Amino acid sequence: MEYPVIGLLNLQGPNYMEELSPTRPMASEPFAGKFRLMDFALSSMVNAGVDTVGLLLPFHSRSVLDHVRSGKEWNLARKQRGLFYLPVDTESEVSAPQPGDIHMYYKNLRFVEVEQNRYLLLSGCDVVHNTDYDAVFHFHRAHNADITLVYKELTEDTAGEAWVVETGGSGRVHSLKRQVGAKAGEKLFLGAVLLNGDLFVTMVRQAYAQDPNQYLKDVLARNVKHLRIYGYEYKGYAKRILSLEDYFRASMDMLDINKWREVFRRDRKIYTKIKDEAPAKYMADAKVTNSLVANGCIIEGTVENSILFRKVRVGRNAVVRNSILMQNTVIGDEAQLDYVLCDKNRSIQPEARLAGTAEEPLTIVKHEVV
Amino acid sequence: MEYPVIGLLNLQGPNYMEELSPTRPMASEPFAGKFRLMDFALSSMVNAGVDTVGLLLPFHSRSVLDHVRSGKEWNLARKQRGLFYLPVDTESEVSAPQPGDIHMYYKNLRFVEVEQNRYLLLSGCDVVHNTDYDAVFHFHRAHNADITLVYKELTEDTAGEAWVVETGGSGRVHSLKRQVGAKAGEKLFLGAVLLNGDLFVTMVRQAYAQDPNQYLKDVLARNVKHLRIYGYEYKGYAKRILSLEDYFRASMDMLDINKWREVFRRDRKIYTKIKDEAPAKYMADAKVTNSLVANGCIIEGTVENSILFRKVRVGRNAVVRNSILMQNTVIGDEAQLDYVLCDKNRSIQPEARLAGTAEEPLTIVKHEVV
Amino acid sequence: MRQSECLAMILAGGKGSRLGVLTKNVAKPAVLFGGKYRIIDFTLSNCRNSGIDTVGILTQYQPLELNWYIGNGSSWDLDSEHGGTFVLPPYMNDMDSSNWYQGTADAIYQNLNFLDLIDPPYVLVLSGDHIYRMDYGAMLAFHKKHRAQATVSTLRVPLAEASRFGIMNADAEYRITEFEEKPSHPKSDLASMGIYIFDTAVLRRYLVEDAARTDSEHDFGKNILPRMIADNVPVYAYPFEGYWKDVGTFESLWQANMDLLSDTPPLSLNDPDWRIYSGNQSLPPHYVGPEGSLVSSLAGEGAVIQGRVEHSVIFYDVTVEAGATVTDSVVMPGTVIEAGATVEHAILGERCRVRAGAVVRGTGCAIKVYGNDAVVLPADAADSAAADKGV
Amino acid sequence: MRQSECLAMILAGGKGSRLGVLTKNVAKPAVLFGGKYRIIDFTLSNCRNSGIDTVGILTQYQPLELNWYIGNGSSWDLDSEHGGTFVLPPYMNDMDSSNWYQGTADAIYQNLNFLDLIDPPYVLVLSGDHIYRMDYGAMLAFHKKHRAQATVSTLRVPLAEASRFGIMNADAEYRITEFEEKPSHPKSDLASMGIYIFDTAVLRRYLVEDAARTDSEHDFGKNILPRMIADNVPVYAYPFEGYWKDVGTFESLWQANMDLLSDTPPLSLNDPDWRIYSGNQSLPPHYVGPEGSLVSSLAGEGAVIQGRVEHSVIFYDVTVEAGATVTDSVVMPGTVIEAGATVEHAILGERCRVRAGAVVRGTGCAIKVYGNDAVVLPADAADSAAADKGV
Repeated sequence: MEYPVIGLLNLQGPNYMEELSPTRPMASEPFAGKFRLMDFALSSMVNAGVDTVGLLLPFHSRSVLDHVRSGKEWNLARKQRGLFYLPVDTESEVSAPQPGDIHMYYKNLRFVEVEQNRYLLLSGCDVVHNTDYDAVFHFHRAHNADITLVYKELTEDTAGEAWVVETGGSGRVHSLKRQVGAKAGEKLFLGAVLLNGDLFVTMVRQAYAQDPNQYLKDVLARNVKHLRIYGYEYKGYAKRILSLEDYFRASMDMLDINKWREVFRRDRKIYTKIKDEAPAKYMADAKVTNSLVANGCIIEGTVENSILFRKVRVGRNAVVRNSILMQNTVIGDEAQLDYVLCDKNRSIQPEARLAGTAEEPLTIVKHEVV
Repeated sequence: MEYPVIGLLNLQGPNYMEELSPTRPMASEPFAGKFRLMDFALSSMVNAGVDTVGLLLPFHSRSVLDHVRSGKEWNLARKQRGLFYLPVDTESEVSAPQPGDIHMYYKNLRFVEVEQNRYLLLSGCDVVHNTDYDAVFHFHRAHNADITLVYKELTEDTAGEAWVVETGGSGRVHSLKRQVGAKAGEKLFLGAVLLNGDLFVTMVRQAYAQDPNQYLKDVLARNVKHLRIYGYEYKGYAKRILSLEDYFRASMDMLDINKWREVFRRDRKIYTKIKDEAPAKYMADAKVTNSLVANGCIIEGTVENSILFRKVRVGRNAVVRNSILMQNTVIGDEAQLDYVLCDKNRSIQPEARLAGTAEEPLTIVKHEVV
Repeated sequence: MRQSECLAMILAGGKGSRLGVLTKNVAKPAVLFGGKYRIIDFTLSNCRNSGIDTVGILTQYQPLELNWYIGNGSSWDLDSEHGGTFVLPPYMNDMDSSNWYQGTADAIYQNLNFLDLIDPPYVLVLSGDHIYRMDYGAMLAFHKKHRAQATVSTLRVPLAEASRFGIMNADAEYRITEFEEKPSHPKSDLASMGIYIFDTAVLRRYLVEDAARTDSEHDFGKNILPRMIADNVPVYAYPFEGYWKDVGTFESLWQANMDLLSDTPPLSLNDPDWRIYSGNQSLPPHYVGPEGSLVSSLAGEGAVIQGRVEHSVIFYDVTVEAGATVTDSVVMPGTVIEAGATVEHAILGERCRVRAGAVVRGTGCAIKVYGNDAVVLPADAADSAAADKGV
Repeated sequence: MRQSECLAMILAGGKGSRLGVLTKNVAKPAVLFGGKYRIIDFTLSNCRNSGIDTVGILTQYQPLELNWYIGNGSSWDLDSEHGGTFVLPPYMNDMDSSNWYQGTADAIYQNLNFLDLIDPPYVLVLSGDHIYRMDYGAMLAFHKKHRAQATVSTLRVPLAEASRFGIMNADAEYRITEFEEKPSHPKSDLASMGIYIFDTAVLRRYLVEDAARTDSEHDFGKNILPRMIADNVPVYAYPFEGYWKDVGTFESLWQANMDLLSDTPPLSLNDPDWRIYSGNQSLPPHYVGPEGSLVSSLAGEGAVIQGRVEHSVIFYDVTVEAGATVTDSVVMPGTVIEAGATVEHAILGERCRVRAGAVVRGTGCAIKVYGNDAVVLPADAADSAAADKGV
């Protein structure tokens, strides 16, 4: 009766938002006022009952370790089960990083091997979503699938590398192809894969023998004919973050109450680090519209179409529009911001005038003395 | 009333037991049947009431992360307080490791800075001991010390690099000197340092500005005249592990019931990862004398002067003498071992004859296909 | 492991009858407050922030939800392996059935075996239904410095209200010379907050002796402390200064909520060095819609504000629909104020529904209160619905 | 979060009177067993290993030590954020004092509000004082497969002993046609283990109905199940196979310990796929001295064995000094067998001291038992000391 699926969450991969911080992995990028990108994948797993999760750490693991810590918030501070950190700890992986992800899975196969007879749910963390993996699991069994891929039928075009599936009536995947960009109506593979643990081990071992520097997605694509690969359609909100522009748009999507509700469901909550901040405080002169406001904020000024992370202070007569202010941002009195993306712990001086555009928001990054 | 001391445990540093495993840091070396070397330093901190501990991870952090996980066993899976992992995450630290430890402390100063107005207890993890750090804390205050060093007056000569203190009647340190080896009667600095957090920050910043590649011990030595540095004498069992030989001797020391009791005190327990093994099982033909036997062992043969870690199996008519068998070792029927150090998960075949000597124990290491 | 120096015992069995519908199914310490908290969060956070790691919580009335809420204490970082939180219901004796606690002292007396198990040098007795920030560590230091065997935390109250409190006279060294519980003619304005530190051995002796007395009400204020003073035991008054509120009535509960709303409130919830910990709901930041507005208000996570909110406390997961207005009110989690409805001078319990166009209107002297799951219909239907829910 | 599919309710209020001095201060489920365990570890570990994440533990007699031992359930990995362990003492009603549970069914009935809070589809009723390994998941699968509304776990017992059990007749499909509690003339050897799975709605209906009956003993075996069968509710017998022991007497407790000592014991404690979890003592590996020896025995952590141990269970932190011999015995934590003492066919409680040269000698049919903290003096002094401790 133990939940038959373990999770493996890949927090490695390229950093598409180097403009903000060159060393913060995508996994740790703050999102929607209090979360980190990895929270969506990790919470989805936990909500399905997954009680054992391996985290493939990026080399720059500090922000991840600091965010997840004991795993308590995800109910993963357990004895035999729970959270397992899988760090990069081979010199050559750092000094000469290789393309592909097969070598990295290969190196961590032990995590999968010790959990015999369980399914493996594999996911990245560059998608904002809230997938019901328990439904994916039952779909997988009902179709007697070898492998199930989760996809989203796009409602709008998307840029950047895209893996697209074609499925038959029963959900059988006929093809999995990499392409540049994808159009509305195409089925975008979201990166989540469910398969038998033993099959994963066999697949990774074989692929490693062929070429350690290939990608699992390529291996999957090659096996579409040989294996029973099915596609599960995820119908809720999903947005891949492959650029700062994607990030800004996905963030602003959360100001659409319907999309906000699709992601932040009451029956499948998104967990994150608990900080015990007080409810947001609106002062006598606050004017806030069409915005997300996190706990710990204290607002005296005007805020429109913006996202305020925890502990943001907006000073008297300050005006914040179309902006994303990360944790601890302090906006001085009389300052005016429009289309600004402000990283953690930054103070904006009183009377400052800062403006970007919808296409190119102004980014105020963390101090990093190199 | 929060305990006024935070801990910083340095798990980096040279690996003196590369013969056993080239990548396992000293922190993770198994000791005394169920512990890891780091357990002694970490448990001593926790027993004093230290509720916030930073772990300076070695680059090869896998075994440490796997051992400590959420920190629950040390009562450090906490919300705001608890365990903080401080990883190596700068490429140059891996590709071109520099001598000295000042640059490493400098990089992690934030951990100390956020805990304002607290004392800092700094320790390495290459010493087997059980220090009452609460007593050290009160000693430190009573002497109005700037810095307190913990030392042990040696009862026998010791080899390898040694930092030796000389103290006056009041405990004031007159000198701190590096030398090769130390003699019985000399006061060996054990590596634990208590000081004000702000002083540590100042000291590290200054030292970093001078030369990032120096050692904190050198900095301390230079400041013996300028600062009120005191020496606290630790009177229990202490043994630094600077070689496989040291390791073997310290292990065998634990077969002396008095030393065993000095380390494994009932009032200051040593914590380690909980594995929920059954009590050791002695079969009808077991003959065991002068040995430490951990839970999960099943013994059918003869064991003398040996240390059996958890889940060791000793087969029928097998004879194990003067040996250290780490977790999960399986000794086949009729096998005979004398002066053998056997790493985890190794099976010794039935009828095997393996023998080292007291000076040079035979080591059976883990399979590592490179 | 270190022995716990000071064990906190929180009296959390209060029925809170004067809070009527709000305590129908929960004990008073579990009543919601301040947009995300329950009243007992303040006491538990004080414990955690004061470095106390072992807490016994004495429940009796409607303990289930409180028990569930407290869980293993991890929300308050009180789930230490060598301490933690222990919910202590009235204890069954060997043979007969158990009894309600007879008084504050009896509650501790019935849990003497728990005290023995922990064996702390000092016992801190607290109430679970006060709103305040206090460093019990400073009080313990005071207790030790004066070599007191019992210390009572005190504050100055208006003489007119003094007869509601335990009132003391103390000398210049803070030593208490006289203690009267709720005197009709108070001789001083130095009032007990119902917070005591005792040397464990002394406490034990007095509790055992008191339990044998048939003439005792088994109350700290009425029996134990006066007797200690009479016996010349050194009992001291610790002078507390700051915000402290016993929220025993609708009006005081409402007022304590409103106290949070000024631009410079007397009780700060935002002090990073003195966090108020609470159970976590795992909800996203709240959303303010294009037509929404909040002024002089608090709003919790997951709320959706499309209407106008003024000088109110909006809990997590509350919905204020477009065109609705909420003024001078406290709205508890899950409640929905539908389009065009009006709420003024009210406390609305959890999961209420104020239907479109309905009006809830109390006054400053007569707060309108609805219990959990109430439904308020528009116009004249409102009064009868309110009556149904037992306002 | 996922709703818990199956809530376990463990009846842990047993007084265990027949275990005399061993249950003087603790409930029977907290009695020590097997060198490191307490009896309830087996049931809790079964829960954890069966994937059950929410467990209610119904206590009444001497609950403090059990409560303390269970803590937040983390020892059994049962401290899940959306489940966990809940110690449930007899519940106080609104106005009057509470009562002892009248029977097994009454105990669950009095905690119906807890059931409502968790709201699981299935309820698993367990006893906290059996030694066994069982996958409740397999039983639940059986329950679902047969579309049962109640399932009783059963095992075959010698017909001579059948009158001590609830005895059933079942058809070829395992459906129970008759259930008699402790029949004087048992008609079958199919015995109830006191382990039941119910559909929650059905259970609730029968409990409420039963509670109103004045002629009922409020017992599952005597009242609830016979009535369900009479009403034609589908009640099935789950056939359990394997080791199962109710350790209700000194002899059965001793025997169950001895059962662990053969080279191939009927109950394995070493199965990595079915760990028996337990509270942790943080002690080092035990030490066997140069003159020590252990044969056909179990020994726990932190023990110091300088004497001879044969066919015995040595708990953690026990000391057997040089020249002492321990045979066919169970020695609980903290106990010291001094130099030259002899212990045979005995159960020694915690922190006992068998003084140098003293002799403790029971027989296979009359185990010698000492409670906690007993001191055994040498020679003739031994008998009077034993009497002092109430053997």
